[in-house]
Amino acid sequence: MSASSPRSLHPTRLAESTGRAVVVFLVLPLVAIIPMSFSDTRYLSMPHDGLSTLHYWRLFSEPAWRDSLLQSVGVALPAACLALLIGLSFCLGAWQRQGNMVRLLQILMLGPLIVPGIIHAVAYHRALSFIGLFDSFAGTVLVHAIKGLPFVVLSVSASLSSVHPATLQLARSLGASPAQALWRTLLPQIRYGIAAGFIFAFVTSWDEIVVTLFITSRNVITLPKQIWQSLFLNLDPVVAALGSLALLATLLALLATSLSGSRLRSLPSPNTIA
Amino acid sequence: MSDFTYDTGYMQHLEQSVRRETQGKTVHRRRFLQVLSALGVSIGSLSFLPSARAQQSELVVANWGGDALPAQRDILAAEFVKRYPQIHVAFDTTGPTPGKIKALVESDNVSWDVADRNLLSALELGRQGLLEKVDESIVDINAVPSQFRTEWGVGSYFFSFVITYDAVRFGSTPPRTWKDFWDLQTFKGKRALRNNVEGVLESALLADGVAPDKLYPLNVNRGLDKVRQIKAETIFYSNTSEAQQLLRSGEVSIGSLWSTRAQGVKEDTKGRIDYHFNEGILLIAAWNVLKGAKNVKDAWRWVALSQDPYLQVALLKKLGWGPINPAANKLVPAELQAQNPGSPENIARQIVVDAEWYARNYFEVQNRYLDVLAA
Amino acid sequence: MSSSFLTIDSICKRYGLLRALEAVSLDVTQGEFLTLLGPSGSGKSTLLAILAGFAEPDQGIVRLNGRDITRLAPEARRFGVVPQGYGLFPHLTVYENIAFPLRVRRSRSASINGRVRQVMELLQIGSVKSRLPRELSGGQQQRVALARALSFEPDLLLLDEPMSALDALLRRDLQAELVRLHRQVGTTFVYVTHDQQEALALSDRIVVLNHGRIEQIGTPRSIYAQPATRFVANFLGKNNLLQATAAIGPLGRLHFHWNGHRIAAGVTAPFEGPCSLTIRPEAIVLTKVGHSSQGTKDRILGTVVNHTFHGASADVIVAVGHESLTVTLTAAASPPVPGDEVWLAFDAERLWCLPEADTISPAASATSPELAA
Amino acid sequence: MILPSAIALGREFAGARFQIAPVRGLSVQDGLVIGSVLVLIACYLLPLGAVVALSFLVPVPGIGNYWSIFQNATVHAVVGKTLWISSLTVGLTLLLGYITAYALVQAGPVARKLMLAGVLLPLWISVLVRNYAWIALLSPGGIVNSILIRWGWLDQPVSLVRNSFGVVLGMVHYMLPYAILPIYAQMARIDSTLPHLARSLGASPRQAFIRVFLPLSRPGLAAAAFLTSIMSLGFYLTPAMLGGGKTVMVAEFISIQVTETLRWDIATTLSTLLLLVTGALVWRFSHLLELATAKPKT
Repeated sequence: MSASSPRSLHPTRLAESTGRAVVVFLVLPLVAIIPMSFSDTRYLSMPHDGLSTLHYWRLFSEPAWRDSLLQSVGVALPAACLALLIGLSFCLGAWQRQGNMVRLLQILMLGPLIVPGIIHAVAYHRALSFIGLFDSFAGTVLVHAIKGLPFVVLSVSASLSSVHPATLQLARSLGASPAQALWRTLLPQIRYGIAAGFIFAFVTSWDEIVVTLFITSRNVITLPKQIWQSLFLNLDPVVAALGSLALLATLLALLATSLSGSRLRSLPSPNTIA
Repeated sequence: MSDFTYDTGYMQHLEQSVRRETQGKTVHRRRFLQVLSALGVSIGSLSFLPSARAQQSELVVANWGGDALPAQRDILAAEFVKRYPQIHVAFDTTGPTPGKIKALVESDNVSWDVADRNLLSALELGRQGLLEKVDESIVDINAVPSQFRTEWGVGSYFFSFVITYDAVRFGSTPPRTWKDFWDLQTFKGKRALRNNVEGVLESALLADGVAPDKLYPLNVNRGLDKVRQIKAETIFYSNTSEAQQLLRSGEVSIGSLWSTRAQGVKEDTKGRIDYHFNEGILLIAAWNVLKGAKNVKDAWRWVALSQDPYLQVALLKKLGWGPINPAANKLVPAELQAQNPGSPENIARQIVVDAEWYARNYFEVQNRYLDVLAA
Repeated sequence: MSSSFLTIDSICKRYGLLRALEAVSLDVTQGEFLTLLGPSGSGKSTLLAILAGFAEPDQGIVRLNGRDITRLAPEARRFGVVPQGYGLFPHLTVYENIAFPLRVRRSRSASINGRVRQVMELLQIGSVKSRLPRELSGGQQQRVALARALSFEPDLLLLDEPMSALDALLRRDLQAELVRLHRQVGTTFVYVTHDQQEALALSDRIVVLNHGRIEQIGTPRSIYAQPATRFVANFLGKNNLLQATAAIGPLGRLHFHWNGHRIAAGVTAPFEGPCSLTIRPEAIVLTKVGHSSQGTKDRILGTVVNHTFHGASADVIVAVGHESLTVTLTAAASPPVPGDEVWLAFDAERLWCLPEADTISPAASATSPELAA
Repeated sequence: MILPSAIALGREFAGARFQIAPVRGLSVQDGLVIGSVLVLIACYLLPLGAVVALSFLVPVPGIGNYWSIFQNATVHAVVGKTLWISSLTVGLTLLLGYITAYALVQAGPVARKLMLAGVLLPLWISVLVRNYAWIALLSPGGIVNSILIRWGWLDQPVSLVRNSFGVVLGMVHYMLPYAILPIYAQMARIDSTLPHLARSLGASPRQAFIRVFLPLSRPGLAAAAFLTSIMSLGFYLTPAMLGGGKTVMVAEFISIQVTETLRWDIATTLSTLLLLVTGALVWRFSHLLELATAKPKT
């Protein structure tokens, strides 16, 4: 009895199978949408009579879907650039600084990640009406940029923390101008952090729905908003097609990062706190 | 116990303070915009609005999407463009909720002109200064009976909450009354009610045995108690399309739906889902024109157009909108009378909602309704 | 004495294709300080893990007082373990770390307190008892780890490179401390290290491991003086290994032929023929040519090519023909400089030889020192 | 507003001094910080501040809104429901997340990679799509029900969504990765020999777990608890989509006040309180933030 083997402990095995079950639970709804996306009916169902790629085509041919795709890109790109500009400025400025003030500012910069989406929704619903940017691209881009800001700050400051503190001085002592020092020594060292921040900010905007619902009406219909609207009409299989494409893209990205030595490590997701 | 008291003093106070606040803010906003323009920034340049959309000659109609879009486009918009060729009609199907209307009116960017809402909302929002007053030079207010119009809106069609059910499931003994609707023993399956209190209290009180002519003022406590009875077996939907889908998929066996949408599911399912007007809760739809809309004049033209008896009949055919213009009643073909919420015999079977009561009590009652749902 | 305290019998352990241990057999005597010495990857830590019960061997048996404990759970063995990096529980104070084995055994709290105090006193760490491990110096952490492993009076103490993270000075202090501790508590110590100096300084016996096999078992002195294999000869301290031929002279005296020279040995050898002649650098006497020498006749002429000063000693590399030898000098007043011609003389008693082919089986090598003595 | 930072950057590229050396009392670095912080204030703190301010101003100045909120039975019910659902989902999420993180630590390298991919995958798929999938899977006419009925495990379809069960399910699914990742990151940091060591010192497997592994993994657990608590308090989409209208949590209640009943007093007051609770949690547990956002080792 006491000679039980030290490795194969029963509770551990139970935990392992439970853990696997949890992972299956996590993946299950994602996998389930794949067959739904090939449904040959207009309403949500598993394929009955045959498979059809109808809904994939609708995604790119129906004006509502196509336009919302374009709009989402049109909002997410400038929003990510803006987030990068603000976040990078802050990180470069705050680099190597100590003290409570900087710490407080850092937490403030993470605010848009922490504060519940509904509060942003209420705040921007009001603020954008006030300055006349309700239901405008500029307003949406601004709000999405603010929501993406924490991810830029997180990933850029993470990569800055591993840069040698004397990098710029060193470059200067070797004859580089300040601009050269920045371009040739500092920025190349944090380029993965910058890229990751940009990607996360982009995806944040791409995925944003709660605040968008409150600050837009007719002019701005991003992809998530289009999904939201279509979900009320019927469980449109286009959403399943869209989800399947997103799944495919994510899988490819995961594969690519794990093959490329995972330089762009997965930070916590940029999903909105829904 | 019996009455939910009207606190008119509070309402007036609320109105005033809202008005004070909105006006005050307008001043602030104007100053803010002045500062911006002094800095050489124009709001127009910030909004990147596609210029075609911002043109004056566009009329933007906000509706609830779904079946309403093609019908309004093919009947009303087509006719409108015929009469006013220089004007382009655009639709926004995101749903004209009071919050969006308020946000738009308060911003300088009122991108909707006219919204598909109802007479209750015309009173509520109108009193808050969010709507334009009816332009009687364009709209003939006498086209509808006086009880179907207010200062801020004219009734445009009848629709009602009707008992909509799975006809295959219930066969020859479908639910006839709200009593049946509440009877979970005899009529198995889930129910669907709107998560907005309008119409729900009336259904509940009728189910509880209140006589139709004794409904108003509504006994809110009694009605909410009745809702509690079936809460566990009820799905509270926020969007009528959702309710259609619940019935279509069989998730729900009986629902209280807008008659216009009930007709839609009936056609969709080739009669598997059916409805009737018995004890329907009749509401009066009304176009609301947003305060400061870019195109107020055309908005009232749109309203006037929708009073056209021929178009009203066409909309009845297509959407089940009950003609509110008495002149249209004579034009309704006999076979359409059955699905006309405004036909004399259907009106007789239904209860007309008291818009004034809701305009005074809506805030309070809606929150108490949510309270019941959330508890 | 006849039945061993701990017996390791033909242990094999594989990790995939890697053979971590191959047919390792070993007896551990009660109360001794036994060191498992070998380079990294030699299997010494695997052996320790098997002793501790962290791993199971693929084959073979571990016996404690004749009882098979191969598959016994770690907590049932009563062996104290001091792992690499100390393995202190970072969330527990020094006191609680030391009390841990007693608490999990559900001892009475009064007896826990007494015992912990006792052990802390033994290791002189009473002053830091309420600190957390991260607030301690490396040496203190080491002492706490020892105290924890000893607190429940284990039958055996297993130490896995306990000093590898300490600096050289501290290490020497703690070595002395460990020897004192071993004498004081009388527990059997099994000590794993890759540091031959440490092994020589601490152990009663050393087991030299290489590639999962035992190369030699013996006292520090016998292993140092009479390595059984070329590996052992090279691994323990500096050594000169010379290709030579062993021959037994008319009087039964052993001598070697190397590089055209004849070198007399003060030891007997079990064989004749080609061999590896080993001479420790400190067993060579070096005299500058021209100085009055001690008049040794077995002396060889060489040229100094390099000189490295170490403080108490100095290493000199001397070329003899095409080969070179390392010589360790102590306290040389006027050390030779490169280019000097020098005489080399060997201490005949400290010569040793290994068969050329190096095919001696571990079992044979384990017995060879006794033969030599 | 972005101007100061842009100027600073521009000056940088133009060859002006960077860092340390002051430019008329302000270094370029100062300029960058000040510029970006000004943007944050104008575009973020002001709008949020306006919400807070409004709660004290509308309809009449004072703290009347807070007073009436504390006496409002509907708000009580909604807050109660929110707390109940939140604690249930956070509890479930932490339990499952802990076990899963443990399984991840125990798994071999290939299995671990696969499992981690499975954990990360949902993070990148829109929560709308995921809720859609849940409805499709679990509604009475959905896939799970039809399978269960076909196998004869059920006679009548059961409702697995559009009720509190659906909300809890959807929320747990949403939050699990956020719990698993910090716990796993912490567990991976634990010296894997310690539990073994504890056993050699006499601890049973259970004791080794409770006395060594559990306390050592606690920071990860705390970070996960912090993160999921904040999330669950502000959940909006999942209750709205999977709750069948009956699971009205604070966020949805606020949204109804804004979009339907136009009660800005209630909306802003509740928002302020929610902000306060979130802020207090962050203030108290800010040291966990780093852990909560830590990257797992793969």
